[in-house]
Amino acid sequence: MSDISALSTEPSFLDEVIDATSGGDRLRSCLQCGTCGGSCPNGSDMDHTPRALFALIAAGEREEVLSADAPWFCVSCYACTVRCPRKIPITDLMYTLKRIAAREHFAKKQDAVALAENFNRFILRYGRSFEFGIASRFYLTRKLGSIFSLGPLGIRMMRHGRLSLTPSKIENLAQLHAILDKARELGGES
Amino acid sequence: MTFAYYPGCSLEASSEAYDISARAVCERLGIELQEIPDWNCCGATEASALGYLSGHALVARNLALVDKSLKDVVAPCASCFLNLKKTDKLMKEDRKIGGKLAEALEAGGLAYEPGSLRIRHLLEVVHRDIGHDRIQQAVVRPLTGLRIAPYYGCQVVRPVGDSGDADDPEQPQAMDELFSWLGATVVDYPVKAHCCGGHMTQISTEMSNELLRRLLYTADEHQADIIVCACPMCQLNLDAYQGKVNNAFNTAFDVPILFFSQLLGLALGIEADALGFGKEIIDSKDVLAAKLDQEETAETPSAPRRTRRVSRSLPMPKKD
Amino acid sequence: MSEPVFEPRIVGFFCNWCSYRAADLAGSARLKHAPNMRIIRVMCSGRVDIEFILKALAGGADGVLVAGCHPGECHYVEQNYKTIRRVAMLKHALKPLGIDPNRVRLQWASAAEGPQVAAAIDEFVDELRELGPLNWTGQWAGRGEECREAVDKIAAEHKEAMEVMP
Amino acid sequence: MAEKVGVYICHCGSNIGGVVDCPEVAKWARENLEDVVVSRDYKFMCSALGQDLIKDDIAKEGLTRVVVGACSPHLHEKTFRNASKAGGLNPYLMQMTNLREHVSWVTADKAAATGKSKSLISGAVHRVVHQEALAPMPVPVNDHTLVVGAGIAGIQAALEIADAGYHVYLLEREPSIGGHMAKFDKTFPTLDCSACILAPKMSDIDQHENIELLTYSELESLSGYVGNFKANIRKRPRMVVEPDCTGCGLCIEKCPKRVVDTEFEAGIGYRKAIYRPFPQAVPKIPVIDVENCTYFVRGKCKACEKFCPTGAVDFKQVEEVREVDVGNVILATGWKPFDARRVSQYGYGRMANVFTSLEFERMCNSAGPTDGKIVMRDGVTEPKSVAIVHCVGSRDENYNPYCSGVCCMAALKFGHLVLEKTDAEVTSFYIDLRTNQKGYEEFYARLLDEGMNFVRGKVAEITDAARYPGEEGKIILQAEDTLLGRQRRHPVDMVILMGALEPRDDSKELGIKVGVSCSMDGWFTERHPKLDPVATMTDGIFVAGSCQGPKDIPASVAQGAAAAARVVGMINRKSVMVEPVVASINDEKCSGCRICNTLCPYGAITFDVQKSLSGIETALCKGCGTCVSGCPANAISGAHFSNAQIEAELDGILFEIQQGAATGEGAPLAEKGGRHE
Repeated sequence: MSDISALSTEPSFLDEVIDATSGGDRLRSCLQCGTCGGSCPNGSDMDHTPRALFALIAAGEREEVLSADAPWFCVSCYACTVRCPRKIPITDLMYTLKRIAAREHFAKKQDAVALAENFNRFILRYGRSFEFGIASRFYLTRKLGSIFSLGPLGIRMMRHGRLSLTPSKIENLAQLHAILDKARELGGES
Repeated sequence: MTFAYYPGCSLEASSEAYDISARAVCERLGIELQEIPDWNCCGATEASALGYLSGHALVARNLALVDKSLKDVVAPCASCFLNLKKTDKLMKEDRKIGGKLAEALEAGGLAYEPGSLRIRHLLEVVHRDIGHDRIQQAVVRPLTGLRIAPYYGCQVVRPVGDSGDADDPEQPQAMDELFSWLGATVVDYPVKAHCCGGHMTQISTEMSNELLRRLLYTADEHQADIIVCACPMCQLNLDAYQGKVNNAFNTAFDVPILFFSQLLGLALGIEADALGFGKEIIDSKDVLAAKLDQEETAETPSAPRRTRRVSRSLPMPKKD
Repeated sequence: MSEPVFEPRIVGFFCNWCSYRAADLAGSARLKHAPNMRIIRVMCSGRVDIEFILKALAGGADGVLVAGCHPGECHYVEQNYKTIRRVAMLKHALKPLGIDPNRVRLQWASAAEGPQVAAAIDEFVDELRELGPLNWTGQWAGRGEECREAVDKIAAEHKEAMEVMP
Repeated sequence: MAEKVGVYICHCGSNIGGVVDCPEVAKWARENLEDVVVSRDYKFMCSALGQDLIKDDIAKEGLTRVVVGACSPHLHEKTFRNASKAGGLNPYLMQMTNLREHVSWVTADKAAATGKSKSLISGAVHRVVHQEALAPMPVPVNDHTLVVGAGIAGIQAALEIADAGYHVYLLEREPSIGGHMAKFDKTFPTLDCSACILAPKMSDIDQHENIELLTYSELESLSGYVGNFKANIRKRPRMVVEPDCTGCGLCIEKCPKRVVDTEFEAGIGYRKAIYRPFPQAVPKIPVIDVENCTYFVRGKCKACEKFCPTGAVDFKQVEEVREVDVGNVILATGWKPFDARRVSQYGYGRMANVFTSLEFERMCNSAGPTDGKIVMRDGVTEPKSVAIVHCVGSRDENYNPYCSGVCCMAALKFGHLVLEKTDAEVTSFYIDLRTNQKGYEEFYARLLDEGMNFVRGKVAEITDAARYPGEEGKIILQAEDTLLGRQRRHPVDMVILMGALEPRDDSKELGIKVGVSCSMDGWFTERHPKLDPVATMTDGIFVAGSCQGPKDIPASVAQGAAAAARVVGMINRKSVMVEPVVASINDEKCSGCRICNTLCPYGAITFDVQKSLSGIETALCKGCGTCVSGCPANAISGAHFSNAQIEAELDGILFEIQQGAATGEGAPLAEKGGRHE
């Protein structure tokens, strides 16, 4: 079906991705040179390199792209974006793919999603991130196994006064929420 | 000169040392920092992974909260710095989204004029605005004898929404120059702008360990005494996870990781405790004590790439 | 769709070398676009006299598009830079004349940029739809009295200045 | 008296007729437009029969003007001008309007298309009655030619013209002719020795009776017009008196000062402060590099002067400017190499064993700094492994968007040389291999057979940061092997960067001097990319070789010869006709305000101080009309594009618009003008 969708005049997956990314239309000019795949610090561990993802997007392979782990392994180092000979905002496109995948629950198995969700939950509650909370909650919910290996580190961090156990909270949380709610409404974010 | 100051969450907690030293150094160099009132998290690399507009709105609030009489915001954290820059650029260049973000801010009774603020990183401010002469005048305790690996990481140097005069995103020079002004020996650290893995330490230790190993390995190859950072995430990862890396690859890396502002402060004669020393997990006291003032011995092996010049050797391309 | 849309009337002055050929290319490539544009061929956008543009607006056009080679690519070396200046100055003068400056548009197009020209025309048509009909002369219809009064007033004010010294 | 206009609407088969109601348009024109006496529509106006319609009507109906609504004038204006001429009408009394490219092919809605056609025809009819009979003007052609740039393209052009028996001034900025080709060792795909094929041509130049060689010289300014140019040439001082110098080379031998040669040796070799770029240089006369000469820097030495057997050295020599008259000019100023330092992730200038393609060319050249040995920067060690990186500064919007065309083949050549001269293995990292000329693809096949490795993927970065065992002390290329979809690290001893070809820094400047425009990239713009590739928009100025766009040797030679043929053609004709589309000034109206003087890029407008009037040198005028629209007194009129003509066309178009408004049927206005459906 995917090839059909690529050929039909319906807005393709490519259009969908481009519309969801500021400056995303540069993606049409991709020449598949692989600069992104070669530049990516995690390139060797991704199931598809960014370049391959772009080819799959153009081919309309929606499911395969959205279930890929590559976007979640993007560390936002922007090496690809700076080097791309076609000036494609690759990092931003990875964010777009993350958002679509998360929205449509393609990425439940990704730890990165949980981390992001966690992080944002704390931001909503305090207006600031709370490393200890995020880390502990994250490990409790996702990586129970490895939490013990992390214990000593946590303790060392605490000993060096680098782990505050009390979150700091902004005063005008209501204002922040008002802004974020409006943004979500305007951006059609669930 | 007065700057709006955006410390960001990490500097409140895990990277307090950066905050303390940044404030101390700025005070010594005559930079007045005005913390943005009631600033909120910039969302790091996480917020925009879930919400596009909301992710940027989070950042926009901070820009809107800046005292309108100020022209520059300075952020010591790489991620904060980049996010502020990106949102400002987006609002300026993408009218549609800019309008929506303005509307969102309005819902909170705030407003921001895109492009009205210059978003600066602390390193750039020290290197450019203060500059060579004033730094050298201010040095009271040169870092002679100390071999420094300047580590920039990613987000400080990637020119997202920058004007052309930004530092080289691949081989940045700001920290190299700064520390040569301070009398340290700066090693030509080829991975200076490579990635430390950022949040990968939380997601896949295997992958993050490898990324960190590369940085430590090269620093070791170049006999660096210390790696200096301009980003809390870089410092935390290299410092806190160095042990894990050693376990994973049974290596014996033992390189202290400091913030550039801490060493700069030391050179400016500020007391170590006033610079957050001791908060680093790999202790730096001994190295500093041992190396500082030990004039570099002639036969310090230099980077392996340097080809020994034979009479027949071909000239290297001229600089610049 | 029955509800009638306002169809702006547009006059275009296209230079012979780049933009006219770009419009030709849009044709060869069968790039359908709004038919509201009437193209007049001139040798260079530098040939476009500001009077032509005003005449077009006065004569019933809702918008005027001046198209030329990209700056630096002018077939007459640098004449389109003069066009930039003239159009900029004109736009400045339009407001006081009660005309939205956006009714005059400057468009660069290399001979290879057929798609860009087609898109620009559609875009311009949409902008002019927003602005609505110009009907410039209409605006003055039946206001002759006002004008005469205004003129007389000025004349009175500058009476002595207007007297010719013997 | 009223003009008699004939209107002819072409169906172009169904191209126009399928969308535009041609009979209706013809009918409308007859009934609504003044002066129209005949109005016909026909299947193919450009056919012989179609043209006959026009001729016959001119005869029978006594037409004084003709309007043709068909395809683009760029296609058939000549055709219908000739038809009118054949019918006994001045060709400039025919006006063509474009109902195909600008109407039927781009409009979906038929009513809209028909309405639009009416207004264009109306415009043409209103215009044509104001058109005037014009005749092309003849001007004489000087049979001397100036060739700017003595690389292979300029050399070829100069020889062709000289052999045809005409005098050539061959201008070269460097101390010797030969250009980049003189630096190369082998040429692809035949691998014949560059010097062996170039040197003979160079000495031909040296000895040719019809060629006057002006080296170490640059074009200061050019004035005049086709057939009659005046060129000012600035000759820099060699500090060596040319007639006295025998080229023995003793001075070079004795000069104590060694300088890195960044020009000819691309920075990997040395020369003296008094030097000759290479042994076979033409002319043989050396030059003193005053920036580095000990005498000029410190005021003492003069070794060269002491040892010169003929006393040819003259430290007091100064630059000279001379003026030459020529009928035509050929620009063959070539290209400059991309500065690989700009791609800092490739580490050129930081890592010793990263080389540029030009450095490597010199290294391979048996007359080069390494006597043709392929060695690393230390000058002795032979590499065990070499990587060749394509598209460095090409096909990259951060540097140059265009493809430099020659690098793929040069890379294959390098691969061959490495395999031939060393035991090293060679790997090429490419995006696309472009081998689209005679014998090129075969050469690629040959390199595959010879065992050159290919990885499809643009190199992301080149580093000396070892990561895995076996990488220590090597240069590592990191790239995605896009055919495997896998990231790859490739440690080697030596890297060659295939740098882009870029326009000369001063090409825009030169373009303005001679009235030739440059593309956005800075290459000279030819008159027509396909049908007129060596002529320019300025008559009498031609382009050849890489100054018009990246080219390899065969293409440059072909263009040199082509430009020469065009010049010889011009000379043989003795005189040329220039289009009568020019401006003229009405002295009655000219107030002498001189506003127009500054508007003309060709210096065609002169000011007569006595009369305090501006005047136009007709042969210099290119007819852009900028002065016409600039004159506050309407004193300037542009032939064939007068205010009256253009404003009449505007009236005609507006006439249809107002009519349309009146009848409510005005063209697109009813339905939503068909958009991209």
